[in-house]
Order: sequence, then C-alpha cells, then structure tokens
Amino acid sequence: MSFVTVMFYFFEAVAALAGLSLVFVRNVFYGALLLIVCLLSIAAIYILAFAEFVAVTQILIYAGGVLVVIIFGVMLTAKISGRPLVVKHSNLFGGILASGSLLLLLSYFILEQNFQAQQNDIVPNNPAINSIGFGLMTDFVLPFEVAGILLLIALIGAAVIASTIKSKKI
Amino acid sequence: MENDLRSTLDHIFESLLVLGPEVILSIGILLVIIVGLVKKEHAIPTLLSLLIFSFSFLFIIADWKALAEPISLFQGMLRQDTFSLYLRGLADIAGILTVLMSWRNQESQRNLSEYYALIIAAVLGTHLLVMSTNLLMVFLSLELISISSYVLTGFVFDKKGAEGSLKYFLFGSVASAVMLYGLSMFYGFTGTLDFTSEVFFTKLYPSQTPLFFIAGLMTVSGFLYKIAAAPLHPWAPDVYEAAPMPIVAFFSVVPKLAGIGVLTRFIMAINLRGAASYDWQFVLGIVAILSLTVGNFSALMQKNPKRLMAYSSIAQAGFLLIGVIAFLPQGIQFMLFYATIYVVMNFLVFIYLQYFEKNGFVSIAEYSGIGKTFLWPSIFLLIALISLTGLPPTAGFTAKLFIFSSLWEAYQLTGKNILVWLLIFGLLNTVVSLFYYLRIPYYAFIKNRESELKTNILAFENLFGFVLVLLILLFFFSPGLLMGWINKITFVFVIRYPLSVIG
Amino acid sequence: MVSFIVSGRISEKYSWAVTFVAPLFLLVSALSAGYVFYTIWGDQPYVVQWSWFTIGDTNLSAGIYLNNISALMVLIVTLISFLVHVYSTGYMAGDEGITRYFSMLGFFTFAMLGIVLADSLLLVFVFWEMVGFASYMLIGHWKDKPEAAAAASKAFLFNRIGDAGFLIGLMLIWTNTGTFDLAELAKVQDIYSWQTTASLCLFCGVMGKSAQFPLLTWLPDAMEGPTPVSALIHAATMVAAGVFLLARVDFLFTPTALDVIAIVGIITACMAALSALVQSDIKKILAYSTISQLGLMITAIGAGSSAAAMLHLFTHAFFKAGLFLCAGIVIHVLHQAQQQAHTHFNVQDIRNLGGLRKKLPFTFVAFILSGSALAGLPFFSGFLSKDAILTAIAGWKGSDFSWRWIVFIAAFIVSFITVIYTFRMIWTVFMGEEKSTASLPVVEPPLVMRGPVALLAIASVWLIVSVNPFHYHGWIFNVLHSGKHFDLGIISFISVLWITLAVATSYFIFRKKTISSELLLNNFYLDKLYTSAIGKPSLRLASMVSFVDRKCIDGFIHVSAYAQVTTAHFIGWFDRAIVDGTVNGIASLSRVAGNMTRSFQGGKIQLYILWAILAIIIFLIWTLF
Amino acid sequence: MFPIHHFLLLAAFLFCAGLLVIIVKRNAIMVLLGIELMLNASNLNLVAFNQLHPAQLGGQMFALFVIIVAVCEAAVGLAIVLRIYQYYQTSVPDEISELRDS
Amino acid sequence: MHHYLISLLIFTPLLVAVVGLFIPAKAEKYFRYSTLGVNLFQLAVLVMMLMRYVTEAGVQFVEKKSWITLSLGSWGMLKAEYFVGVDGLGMPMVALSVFVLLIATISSWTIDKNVKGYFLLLLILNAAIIGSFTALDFLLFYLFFEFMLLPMFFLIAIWGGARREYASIKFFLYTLLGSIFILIAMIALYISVHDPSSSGQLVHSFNLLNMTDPTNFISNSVLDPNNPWKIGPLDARLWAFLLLFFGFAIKLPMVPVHTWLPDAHVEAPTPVSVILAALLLKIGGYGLVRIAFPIFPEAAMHFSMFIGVMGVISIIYGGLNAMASKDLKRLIAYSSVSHMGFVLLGLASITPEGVAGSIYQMFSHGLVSALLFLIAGVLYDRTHDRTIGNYSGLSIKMKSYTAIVLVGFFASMGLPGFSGFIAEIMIFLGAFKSNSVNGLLHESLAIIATLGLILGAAYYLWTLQRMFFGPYDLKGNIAHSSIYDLNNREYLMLIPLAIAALFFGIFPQPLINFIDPFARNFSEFVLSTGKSLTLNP
Repeated sequence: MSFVTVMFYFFEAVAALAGLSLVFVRNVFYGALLLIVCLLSIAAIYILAFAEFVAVTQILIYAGGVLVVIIFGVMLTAKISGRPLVVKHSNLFGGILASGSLLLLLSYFILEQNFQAQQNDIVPNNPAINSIGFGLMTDFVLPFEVAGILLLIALIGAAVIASTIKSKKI
Repeated sequence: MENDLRSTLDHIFESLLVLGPEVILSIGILLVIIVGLVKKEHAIPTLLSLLIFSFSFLFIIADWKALAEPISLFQGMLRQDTFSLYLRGLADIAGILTVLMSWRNQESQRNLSEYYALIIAAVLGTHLLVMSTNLLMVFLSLELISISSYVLTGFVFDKKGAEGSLKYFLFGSVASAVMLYGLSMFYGFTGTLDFTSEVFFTKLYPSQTPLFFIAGLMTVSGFLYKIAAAPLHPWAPDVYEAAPMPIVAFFSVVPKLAGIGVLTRFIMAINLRGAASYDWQFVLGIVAILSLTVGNFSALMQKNPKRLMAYSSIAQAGFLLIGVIAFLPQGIQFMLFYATIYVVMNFLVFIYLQYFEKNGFVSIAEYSGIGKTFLWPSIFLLIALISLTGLPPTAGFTAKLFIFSSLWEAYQLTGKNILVWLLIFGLLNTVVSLFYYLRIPYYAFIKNRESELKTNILAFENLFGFVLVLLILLFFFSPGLLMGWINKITFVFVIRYPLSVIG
Repeated sequence: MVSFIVSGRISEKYSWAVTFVAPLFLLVSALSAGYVFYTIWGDQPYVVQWSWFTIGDTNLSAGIYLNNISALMVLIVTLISFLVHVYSTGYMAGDEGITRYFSMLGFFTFAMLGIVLADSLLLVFVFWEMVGFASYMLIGHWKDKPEAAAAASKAFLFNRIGDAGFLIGLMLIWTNTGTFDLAELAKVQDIYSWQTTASLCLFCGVMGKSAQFPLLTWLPDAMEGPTPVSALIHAATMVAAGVFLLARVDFLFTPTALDVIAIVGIITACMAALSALVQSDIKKILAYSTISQLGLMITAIGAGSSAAAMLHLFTHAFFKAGLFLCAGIVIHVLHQAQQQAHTHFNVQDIRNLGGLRKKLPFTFVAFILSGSALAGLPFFSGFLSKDAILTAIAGWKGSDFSWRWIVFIAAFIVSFITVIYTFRMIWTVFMGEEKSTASLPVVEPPLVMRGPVALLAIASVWLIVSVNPFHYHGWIFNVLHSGKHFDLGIISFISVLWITLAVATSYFIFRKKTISSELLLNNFYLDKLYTSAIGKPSLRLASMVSFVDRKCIDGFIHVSAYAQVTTAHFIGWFDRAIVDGTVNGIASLSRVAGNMTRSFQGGKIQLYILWAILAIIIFLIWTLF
Repeated sequence: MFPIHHFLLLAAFLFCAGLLVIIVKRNAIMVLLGIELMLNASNLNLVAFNQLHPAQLGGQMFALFVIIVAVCEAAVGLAIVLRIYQYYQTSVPDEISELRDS
Repeated sequence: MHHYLISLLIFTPLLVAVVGLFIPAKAEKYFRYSTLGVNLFQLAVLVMMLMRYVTEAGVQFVEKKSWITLSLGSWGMLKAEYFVGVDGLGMPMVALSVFVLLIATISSWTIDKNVKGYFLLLLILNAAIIGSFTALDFLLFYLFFEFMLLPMFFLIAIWGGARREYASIKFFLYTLLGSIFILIAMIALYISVHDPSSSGQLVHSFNLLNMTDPTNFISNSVLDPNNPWKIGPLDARLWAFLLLFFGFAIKLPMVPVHTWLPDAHVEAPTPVSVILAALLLKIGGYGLVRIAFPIFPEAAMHFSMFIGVMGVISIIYGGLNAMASKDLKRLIAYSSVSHMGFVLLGLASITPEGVAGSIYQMFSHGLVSALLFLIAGVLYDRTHDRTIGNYSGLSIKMKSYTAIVLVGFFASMGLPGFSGFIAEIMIFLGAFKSNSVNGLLHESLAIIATLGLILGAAYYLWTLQRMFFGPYDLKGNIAHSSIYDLNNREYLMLIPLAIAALFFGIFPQPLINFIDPFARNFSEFVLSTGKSLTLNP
C-alpha cells in the first residue's frame, strides 16, 4: 500500500467522518467548520483523482469563499436573534429512514455496477490546467458565459434582497 | 491544432449568431439594470423589457423561417430546432404577458429594473434549457431559472414573501442537488455530457442497471420539480401564495415550459429509442396520475384563489405530462398545443385574479356577486376556467382532446395498461376539477351581494382579456391555425426512433 | 257505417255546448243503428278498413268489422245510450257539470261503439281504455265528493290492471300471428299452446272491465257516479263489453282457457249474488247483481256458448238498465223531496225506504217488470236468456260427474239467490210501511225520465227474445248460435220449478227477515284484502323505493362526493399531518401532542422535502424489487 | 488510479448525509450546509468519472461550474435567510409558517 | 336556399344572442321579443324543412364544410367537419325542439330577474339543442352536447328554487361525468376509424356515418371489429359501447344514475324544467340511437338484455318513486324516469317496432312532459307551493286548469288517443317480438313493464284524487286569493301541447312516416352488422 493509497483512504475517511458528524453536531458554527474539513479532504481527493484545478477551485472558492460567507451569516444571524446557535433536530426518524435507505440502495447498486466497462479511452492523463482553460474558451464557452450571467443574477438578487432589508428599516 | 481552433472559433461565432434571442435577452438584462440605475420612472424598464421580449420573439420568428435542419450549437451544448424555437417563442410571449401584467401592478412594485432583469433572466434560462442537449447546460440553465425565481418570489418584500422565497429556495436547491447527482451518474455511464449524441446511446444501452434507473429518476425529479408535478409539488402553493400576481402567472407558465421541454428531450434520450429496459412511460404515467389526483383533490378545499391556481397548475402539469407520455411525435406536438393554450388561459385567469385583488377581493368567498359589478371580467374569467376544465367550446377542450388522443394512440401501439388507466384517470379528474374551477364563477354569479361599485368596462384588463378570450375561442374553432405551426416541428429525437421499436 | 263514429264524435263535440242536442244525436245514431242492424243481421260480416299506421312490416289498420254479434251490440249500445241520454236530461237537470256530463256520455258511447265495431284487437284495446276513461270521468262526475273521486280512481285502476293483462295477450297474439285483425285471426284454426296463455291474458282484461273475480270490487264503488251512468255503463254496456269481447274472439279460446273462464265466472256469480243478498244500498244491490249476472254470462262463455251469453247480455242490458233507472227515479225524487222538506237521510239505503208503491206507482210497475226479468221469472226475457245459459252449462257439464257439475249446481244456486235478493229489494222499497219517506212530498218524475224507463221495462218481457215464452230459440239465438245444437227442454222445466220455489222462499222467509253478514256485506273483505295486501304494500314499497332513492342512491352520490372532499382533506392532511405527525411521534413520543397540533398548521418545507424524497424512494423500491 | 467505487461510495455517503442534514436540522443555515454537502457529493462523482473518461474533461468542467452555481446559491440563500431573520427572528424553517392551506 | 336551413336553425339564436350581448340590460322587452322572434323564425324554417323532407330519402338537408383538418405527420390527418343533416330520427327531434322551445319562451314571460342573462342563455341553449340533434360529426355533436351544460347550469343555479345550488351542481356533475365517458369513447373511435373517401392518406374522421361502417375501422386498432382488443374481462368494443351507453344513460336518465333529474327538475324554473324534460333527456336517447347502437351493433346485441332489464327497472322504479313523491314536480320528474325506461326497452329490442316506438316515445314524452311541467309551473306561479298534500278540490276553483291537468295526466299514463299510447304500444310490440325475431329480449320484460302502466295510472289518479277532487281546501301558507284559473298566456302555451299530444295519438302516421323508414333501416342494419361481427370469447 503506497503512501498515496494511504492518503486517499485517509482523506476518504476524514471526509466521511466530517460528513457524518455534520449530522450530529448541534452547533451551527461547528457545523460550518466540519463542512470546511470535509470540503478540504474532498479537495485532497480531487488531487488524487488528477483534478488539480478543481481541487484548487474547491479550496479557494468553496472553503475560502462560500463557507466564510456562511460563517459570516451564522455570526450575523446569531447576533440578530441573540440565541445560542444550538440546533434542534426534527423528523429524525423519517430522515434516517429516507437517507439510510437511499444510501443502502445507492451503495448496493454502485457496487453492482461495472463502470470500467464504459471506459472510453484509457489514457491516464494528467490534465494540464491549460487544457482546462482552453476548454473554457472553446468547447465550454457557452456555459462559461451563462455562468457569468448566473453570477450576475445571483448578485442582483442578493443585492435586491439585502437592499430591501435596509429600506424596511428606514 | 491551429485549424482546429479556428474552425472551433468559427463555429462558436456562427452559433452565437443563431443564438440571437438569447443574446438579446442577455444584453437586455444589463440594459434594464443600467437604465434602472439612471432613470427612476416606472414606465421605462417596463417598456424596455417589453421591447426586449418582442425583439427576442421577432428573432425567433426569423430563426424559425431560416431554419431548415436542426443545428447543433457550441459543440453539442445546444440544439437549435423547431421544437425549442417554439417553446422559446412561447416563453417570450409569456414574458410579454408577464410584463403587461406587471405594468398594471407596478405601483406596488419596487426595484422595478431588477425585477424585470430577473424575469428576463428566467426567460433566458428557459430558452437555454429547452435548447440544451448537454447535461452541464441543463444544470446551468435550470439554475438560472431557479435562482431568478427564488428572488422573484420574494418581490412583495414582506413576511410572506420572504417565507415563500425561503421555501422555494430550500426545496429547489435540494431538487437540483438530487438532479445533479443523477446527471453525474449519467456522465459516469457514458463519459459524455451530450445526451443526444450517439455515444450516449451506445454507452448507455448496455448498462441499463438499476443504478441507471435511480439516476434517471433522480434527474427527472429535478425536471418534475420545475413543472411542479407530484410528488415534487409541495412548494407550489406556498410560493404561489407568497409571490406577487404577475410572478405567480409567470411561475405557472415559464418554468413549466422549460421543465417540460427539457424533460421531453431527456426522457427520449434515456428511453433509448424505445429499447430501455425500464419503462419510463410507466414512471411518468404514475407521476401524471399522482399530479392529477393531488392537484385536483387538494384544490377542492382551497379558499385562496392563488393557492387554488397553484394546485390547478399541479394538475395541469399532469396533463402536460400526458402528452409526453405518449412517446410519439404527435403526442409531443399536442403537448406543445396544450402548453400554448395553457399559457393563454392561465394568463387570462391571473389577469383577472390580479384585477380582483386590486379591487379588494382576496379570498374566493369575497368573490360573491362580483358577476354583477364586474360583468365582463367575470365572464372572461369564467371562460378561462371553463377552458382549464376542458369543456367546449374552448381551446382547453381541443387541447385535452388532442393529448388524450395521442395517449390512446400510444395505447394502441403498445397495449400498456397504465396508459388506459391514465386516460380514465385523467378524464375523470376533469370532473373533479370542475368542482373547484367553477367555484369562482359560482360565487361570482350565483351568490348575491349588494354593491354599487362603478366599474370601468374599458379597463386595460378587459382589452387584454378580450384578446386572450378570442384566442381561446379561435383555437377551438380552428385549431389548425396553431397546429399548422406545430406540425412543422419535427422532433428529431422521436422521429429517429422507429415506431416499431416502441410498439 | 261511418255515421256511427261520426255521430259519436259529433255528440261528443257538440253536447259540450248544447245539452239537448246530445239526445238528438243519439236518436239519430240509434236509428241508424237500427238500420245497420237490419241490414247486417244474419248476413255476412261487413268489413271496412283504413290503414292507421305502419311500422316496419306491421300494418296497423283501423276499420269496422260488423258481424251479428257486433250488430246486436251496436243496437243495444245506441238504444240504451239514447234512452239514458233522454233520461239524463231530466235526472241531471240543474247540475253544474252538465255539459261535461253529456260530453263524457257521448264520448263513452263513441268509445263503446268503437269497441263494438273495431276490426282489430288493438283498436278494441284502444277503445277499451277510452271507455275506461269515460267511466272514470263519469263515476267521478261529482268531483267534490271524495268517495266519488276515490271510486273513479279505483275503477280506472282496476281496469288498468286488467288492461295490462289484455295488452300482454295482445302482444302474445301479435307475436304469434303477426296480426291484430279479427278477420285474420278468425282464420287461425289450429290450436296452439300460446293460445291458452293469450286468451287468458285477454280474459284478464275482461276481468277488469266486466268486474270478474278477483277484480270485482270496483263496480259496487262505482255506484258513486250518477245513476244513469250506472245504468248505461255499469250495467248495460261497458261491463258487458268483456262478455262481448269474449264472444267476439271465442275462436281463440282453448278448452283449458274456457274452463278457467267458466270457473272464474261462476265464482264471481256466486260471490256477487251472496253479497247482493245483504246489501242495504239499493244501487249496490244492483251492482252486485250485475256482477253476478256477468259472472253467469262469463260462465256461459266458458261453457262454450257465446250465443247464450250474448242473449243474456242482450236481455240483461235492458232489464238492468231499467232497474237502475228506476232506482234512479227513486233516488232522484226522494232527493228533490228532501230538499223541499229540508230533511236528510240516505235515500239509497233501502232500510230507510218502504211503501213507495203508493207514491210512485209507475216506477213500482216498471221496477217489478224489470226485476222479474232479473229474477228470471217465466214470461220475462231474463228467464229465457238464463235458460239458455243453464242449458249451455248443462250441455257442457257432460253426463259424467266431474267438477263441472259443481258449476252447474252453482249456477242454479245463483239464479235462486237472484230471485231472493230481487224480491227482497222490491219488498223493502215498495211494499210495507213507509218509513223515513212518509212525510216527504214525493211525486213521479217528469216524462223524460219515465219514458225511457217505460220502454226498458217493456223490453223486459219475453217477446223481445222469442215468441215462445219457454223457449229461448228466438231470432237472436238462432242467428248467433252456430255449431252443434244442444237443447234440453228439461232445463226450462226445472228452472220454472226452481224459480217458483225461489219466489216462494223469498216471499215466505225473506220478506220480513233480513240477513246480515259482515262478510258478505263487505264482499268477502276483498277490498280490505286488496288494500292490505296490495295497496298498502305497494305504497310502502313506493316510499321504501323513494327512501332508497334518496338515501341509498343519492346517498351514495353524496357519500362519494363527501368521499371526494374527504380524500381531498385526507391528502391535505397526509401532506401535513401523517408524514409529519407519525415521524415526529415515533421520534419522540413526548412531543407528539404538541407536534400534532402544530403539524396542522403546515407549511414545513423540510417535511415537504422528506416527503418528496420518501415518495421517490418508495417508488424506486417498488420498481426495482 | 483508485477503484472508482471507492469514490462513488464516499459520494453516495456524503449525499445521504447531506440529505439527512437537510431533513433533520432545524436551522436554515444548517440546511444550507447540507445542500453544499450534496453538491459536493455530486462533484466528487463527476471528478471520479472524469478519470474514466478523461478525453473531454467534461467531469472536471462540470465540477467547476457546479462550484460556481453553489456560490450563487449560497449567496442568494444567505440573503434570503438573513431576511427571514429580519422578519421572524428565527432561522428554523418549521417556525416560519404564514403560508399554509386554509 | 334549403341547403342552409339547418344552419339557419342553429345560428339564428346564436347570432341574436351575440347581438343581445351589446344591448343594455334595461331593454327587457328586446330580449323577450327577440327570443320569441327567433323561435317563430325557427318555426318557419322548420315548416319549410318539413315541406321539403322526403321520407324515404335518408339523411337530408346535409351541410358539409370542413372544419378542422390537421395533418399529424406519420399519424395521418385529423378531420372534423361541420356536418349536419336530419333523417327520420333527427327530423322529429328537431321539430319537437323548435316547438317546445317556442312554448318555453312563452312560459318564460314571467321571468323578471335578470332578464337579459336569462334570455341570452336560453338562446344559446336553443342553438346547442338543435345543434346536437342535427350534428352528424361526433366532435360537432360533442361540442353541442357539452355546450348545453353551462347555460343549463346557470339557468338552474341562478333562476332556480331554494336548493338550486345543490341541484345545479348535481346536474352538472352527473352530466359532465356522462360526457367524459362519451369523450373517452369518442377519442377511441376517431383514432380507430379512417375516412374511406380520402385516398392515399390516412384520415381520422369524426364522421358518425363513417363510424357505423365496420370496414372503416383501421385493422388492429383497439376498436377494430374484426380483431378487437381485450381490456380486462371484456372486448374493447364492449367497453366502448358501455361507456357510450352510460354516458347517454345518465342523460336519459336511467336508474340508478337518475338522481340528478328530480332535484334539477324541482329546483329549475318552469321553462327550464320544460326544456330539461322535453329536450335534454331526449339527447340521451338520441345519442343511443344515433351513436352507441349503430357503431357497436354487436355490443348492442350483446348487452340488449341488460339494457332491457335496466329499462324495465327504470320503468318500475321511477313509477314507485313517483307514487311516493310529495312534490308535484318531483312526481312528474320521476314519471319521466319511468317513461324514458320505455325508450330503453324499445331500443333494446332492436326491432323496427321497438325502435320506432322509442323514437315516438321520445317525441311524445317531449310534448307530454312539457305539458306537465307547465302545469306544475302554473300552480307554482300562483301559490309557490307544489306540495300535493296542501291542495284539495282544486277542480272547483280552477276548472280549465283541471281539464288541462286531466289531459296531461292521462296523456302521460298512455291513454289511447294520446301520443304516449302509440309509443308504448309500439315498444311493447317490439319488446315482445324481439324474442321470436332476433332472440334478444325475453318476453317477460315486456310483461313486467306493463306494471309500469298500472303504476302510472296509480300515481296520477291518486294525485288527481288528492289535489283536484274532493272538497276545496288549502293547507300550508297558501293564500286563497292566489287560486285562479288560467290566463290567456297560459292557454297559449298549454293548449298547443295538449292538441299536439292528442293529434299524434290519433293520427300517428304523419310522424311515423318520418320514423318508420329510419327505424326499419336501423334495426336491419344493427342486426345484420351485429351478427356479422363476432365477439371475442
């Protein structure tokens, strides 16, 4: 078992554990931190799956951006409500039933499935970042543009929602 | 490499030219926002967005005329064909109607330019979604619709609005996450994102494992959520109740068009030219039956017209699905016909719901006797509701007749019992739907009230409504006008499958 | 020929306005009837046909079929009708519904002639029902009398019951022969099994119309109508239509059917005769006697001698009409006298009457004459016709002892009883002391009323039937009778003795004594039986059905509508509560109550999600496994 | 290259965990976290599958765009949640129930 | 000119209704007189049609315009036509409609609540009724059929009695359910049938005449007569027939789907009751004769015993219910159920006599039930009370009224001399003959049905006895001043009906001339075609 393999399973374990504990944790703040842990380990797994660029994006945008924003939100709401950030559970039984059975189904059938059969081209490649960039400008230029519009819309939306809060206060 | 790149860029450029309507809409978003920053008058963003939609629509007509063969754009990201052109045109019309409705509602509206920008964005998303042949594009354009919708829901800016937004957002995000998981599985099965490509078929064909079914179901769930089909409907009533009236009308139409469009394409793809080992007809049949039942029965006890229309739209989603379920070119054409009529009649209903809401009638019980004070609006509303029920002489009847015909034809070809059940269920549900559709006219005409409100017969709504009523009647008496167009739609996907395989 | 129908129609139409015109028209029609009778009598049947309507390959014609029987009948009908019309102008004078009365009377005559002349069974049925309608209208003439209305309804209803049978018979005949035409039907020679059923069905109609057992109770009630009506319809013509019909279609009857007919006839005759014995209402006595006589005629037909039946019909028509009209006179004059004297008692109750012979000598004589005919005293027409019937039965019974002997004996008993009740009636009304009427200024009625009575009374003597007062083979019987000739002189002899005995018995025993029997008075409680066995149950059935209709079928609809709404609620509830409630409940029992109440508020997005996901998973599992 | 199943199983697990979080947690922000988890599960799938079909880089591209979408969703979602706080002083979705069937 | 007679009949009321929309509601007179004018005009047109009608010539006055022609790609063409015409079935019904509608308008003169709306709805209803009786295209028929529902719904719901809301909704739901059944069958039919006249291309046509020809069915379609599919325990064709049958039976109405009728009748205003009973019920019977039987002859034969039994049940059940009714209108309504049972019985026999009788019965019942409802309406107008038990001895105060009532009642119980008798006789003939001719019905059905005649006499006579005879008395809150005899307007509407009922009872041939050729062809066609088609075991 090589080091890489160990690392792989280690990060898998970490991610899984973080995900699991997210279910049980009661504090929103800890939850956010656990999610960061989870995302970081996933980023590591990405690297092991030859997706360095995705991994970097994951760390930068997700862990660094999104979750910071979320934690910010947590702080903000805590401040407004003035309540402890402890979260109650509800629908526990139904939730466990649903997600548990889904997990069972998925894992059973994933193990049944032979994905190797569908392999297109066994070219173990090391995707260069430039090929991603090239792709973004050629094959994926439209999604790229659309993503831009999407971001713009999200921005406008968030701004509208936020701005009305202010106007309400006045 | 150099040549490759050049040809790719040329292709992109050509694609962009074909994509005129979308370009116009994208520019429109920016324009509306910028203008909104500069000018504070209400009328300007309204007129501007009206113009944008009209241009887009004109462009679509031009495209329609120019189009000979389906074109693949951006290396299989999108497909320009008559099917998508038709739905896009319909979405544009819905956009125009929404803007017109909003015009009558704008004094209560703030942040108008953002409001219109979001509407345009949602229409843009619809455009892209119905053209998408690529899993990534499906996801992105769906999100484009969703995110603008989340924000639009809360445009009343009150407690209810915020709540509606939140609910829509949470449900929508989960649904798209589930869909995404399904999409990722499909990528895994085939290695391609283009679900119309030959590779997709050849790779998928041998791997029809249960996982394939799960993935398909998850993906379809995402689309079903967009058209508010049961069991992915529960967001609809709350959202409809919370949102402002033009937006409700918009929601009841545009995301449905988008969802049903992409669902049609996708389900044809994973039906594997009729060779799928899983019976997608059955799946959709169950969904349709559920939608019809849940929608109609839940609508029975509603007291708020908006919620009532929400449940009605759930049931109507079931009817739209019936057209798809036939898995026949005619079925899809009839579905488009139904969708067109649905746009007209739903807008007709909402125009008057808004009109009455503005005059202070909010719950159905308050509609008592408005038939006397608001004669014409009540009559137009009645016609719209009759059409929704599906009684002659309205186009709603023709549309129902058509989709049930295609269902019967499908039954004749396949002999599947689920189709007969669906037929019977669907038609019997019409009887149930009568109960609640007629509740509003029932209160309006039969209950009495003492009121001496002065009404303006020449109100904008009446003019607007009159045109739509004429359309409803016109399409009943000569559906050929519309079907003539729809008949030109050669739905490439289905045609390619020999019917014998299905039968 | 057409003149009959025309005259019938005209009388129907015009008498509406002019009361006097009606008898005039009837006179015309009676005269023409006489002419017709003269031409037809003994000749070949006369047939005229017009097509009425055609369906498919069935051609239903309307036409006239005149043979001896119908010619005789025409004569009877027009003549008596004419007399009754004349009589009625006096009897009904001053009645406010007189135009209606005469128009219905005219309509009745028209319809009756229709029955007589019709050439097809269907047409007979048509007029048969019309006659019933006329009878209904006439019985119920005094509309504000609830009894009259009830009696009218009853009469029509009983007739309808019979008619239903008639209709079935018609259908049977038509299905098997493809025609209703009497002339065509007469050609059917072979005896088929369907004929029994068919003829019995026809007989059902006869039972209704001629008040045979078990449909006899309507006739006594029908006496609520004006007395001339009783005379015309319920004594002379309509009730006799049944006998006429049987005589007319006698070729259809099979021996089995005839046996049944004879039995029914004799049962009716006996029952009615016994009932007549104890009645106190003068009209009811006459009614029961009518039923009884009809029973005898039917028995005669059953015995295979339609000629005898027709003969008796003929004589009976005259003397019974006469009796009724006499009774009418009694009632009428007493009524008028009562009005003058301002007293009130039931003038129809013979117990209130007595000794009227002094005040009403003319009526007394007429009554005696007609009554003797009814009783069958020698030298009266009734004797001869009854003799014919008895002879027929005697011939039919055969020499070996069988149940037919019982019929034969019963017939004799009936004629015996007839004598008794007739004389009881005469005695109580005309002889003895005056009771309630003593102080009343009773005078004979006007000529218009006396005239017809006189004619009818004269017609009760034997000469009308044959010259020989002891032999019925007169002009009528000879023409009507065909086939084997059965004659038994001894019967005449026996009956003379028998009747003398009866007269003696009645004079010595029943003169003073009245028999009273609740059973007989109420006609064997048949009415009660009908009310309790058919009337009430059917009403109860009706209300039950209506209950079923309202509660069950409608209830079902309501339940389904309710179920729909419930389903709606349930789905909504399921949406909000079940998923919600159970999940919460199982998760933490302590919170169940709180959550349940809250869960009804709904609007929980996470539950929506959970529900949707669960639905998908359930569907997955269902499909995959 | 690691067995693809191991990626997939982890993804499935995370997906279900995210779902559970969404259903169970009575806090809108936690639900948001759950959604992020689910999106990441799908991303993991995509990246893993990209190893099988490396030619077009479709999986990786898809994953990148998913991340972008996640950002958008998070932004809008947070804005909405903040507004909810404004009105309701709570972030428990269950307690926000003005809208319901009458 | 005479090519457009039917269109004139159908579209004149619609046109006037459209014009009326723009007339202010205050001009009440305009609406009354224009409706009357339309009716008179229709009467004139009708007379022209009757004069030109050739009794043996089958379908006449045909107008055929293409209406919807859609190309459906590989699936062929969809063709619906504006195809109208009348034959021996349609002509009497159209005549009846025109006549009764005229009477109904006269009877509507007393309406004073929202006159505009009322008469406009009446005009629309008028067009729809005549349209359904003349349409020979299934889609067109269905259009008119459904189009009747809404005006009727509003007429009952707005101008009706105390429980009008319940009644109207019940009416609507029942009939809508029925029309859904018909719709299913219609869809199945037009998909399975092609138009033989179009060569080359497959044309799915709604033409009712095409549908009757078994050779026009596309082979291996669900309803292909030569090789029908099996759905569940029965042939698809049998199912389709049953759908049509129940769809029309609801309209007819047949027990046990009749309960909308008493309520609707009781609550509806008089003219609407008249139209409902005299015309709308007939559409049920008409539909059976025009559509269900000829298209599925073998199914009709297969189910004829069942239909006959249902008919007899309706006869008896309706009669019993009528007997138990305490409300005059309810009684009449149930008697309608009973009478329409005869229609079923006659049809089930599939003999010329039975079928002709059924049509005759429809016609006759149209006249008589109109008369009866008008009678009930006259009383209700005066006293606003229809409880039978509250009246007694009315004949003393209302002589002419009582005379008319007598005519009506006796006509309804099928006394000879009235049209009902002829109809019932023919039906009995047919039902009786059936066993020996085609073996479809057992004679016992006809025998049991005679019970209906007795029941009919019983409830009518009882009513007469209770309401009109005996001493004059009123109970309840009825003012004595409100009892008065008929006025001229009432004579005008009652007398023609009474005369018509009498005329067609005495001289049936004029009407039979219309019906008979049709009935003969019909039964021959159904029997021969039905026998040539086999049912899947």
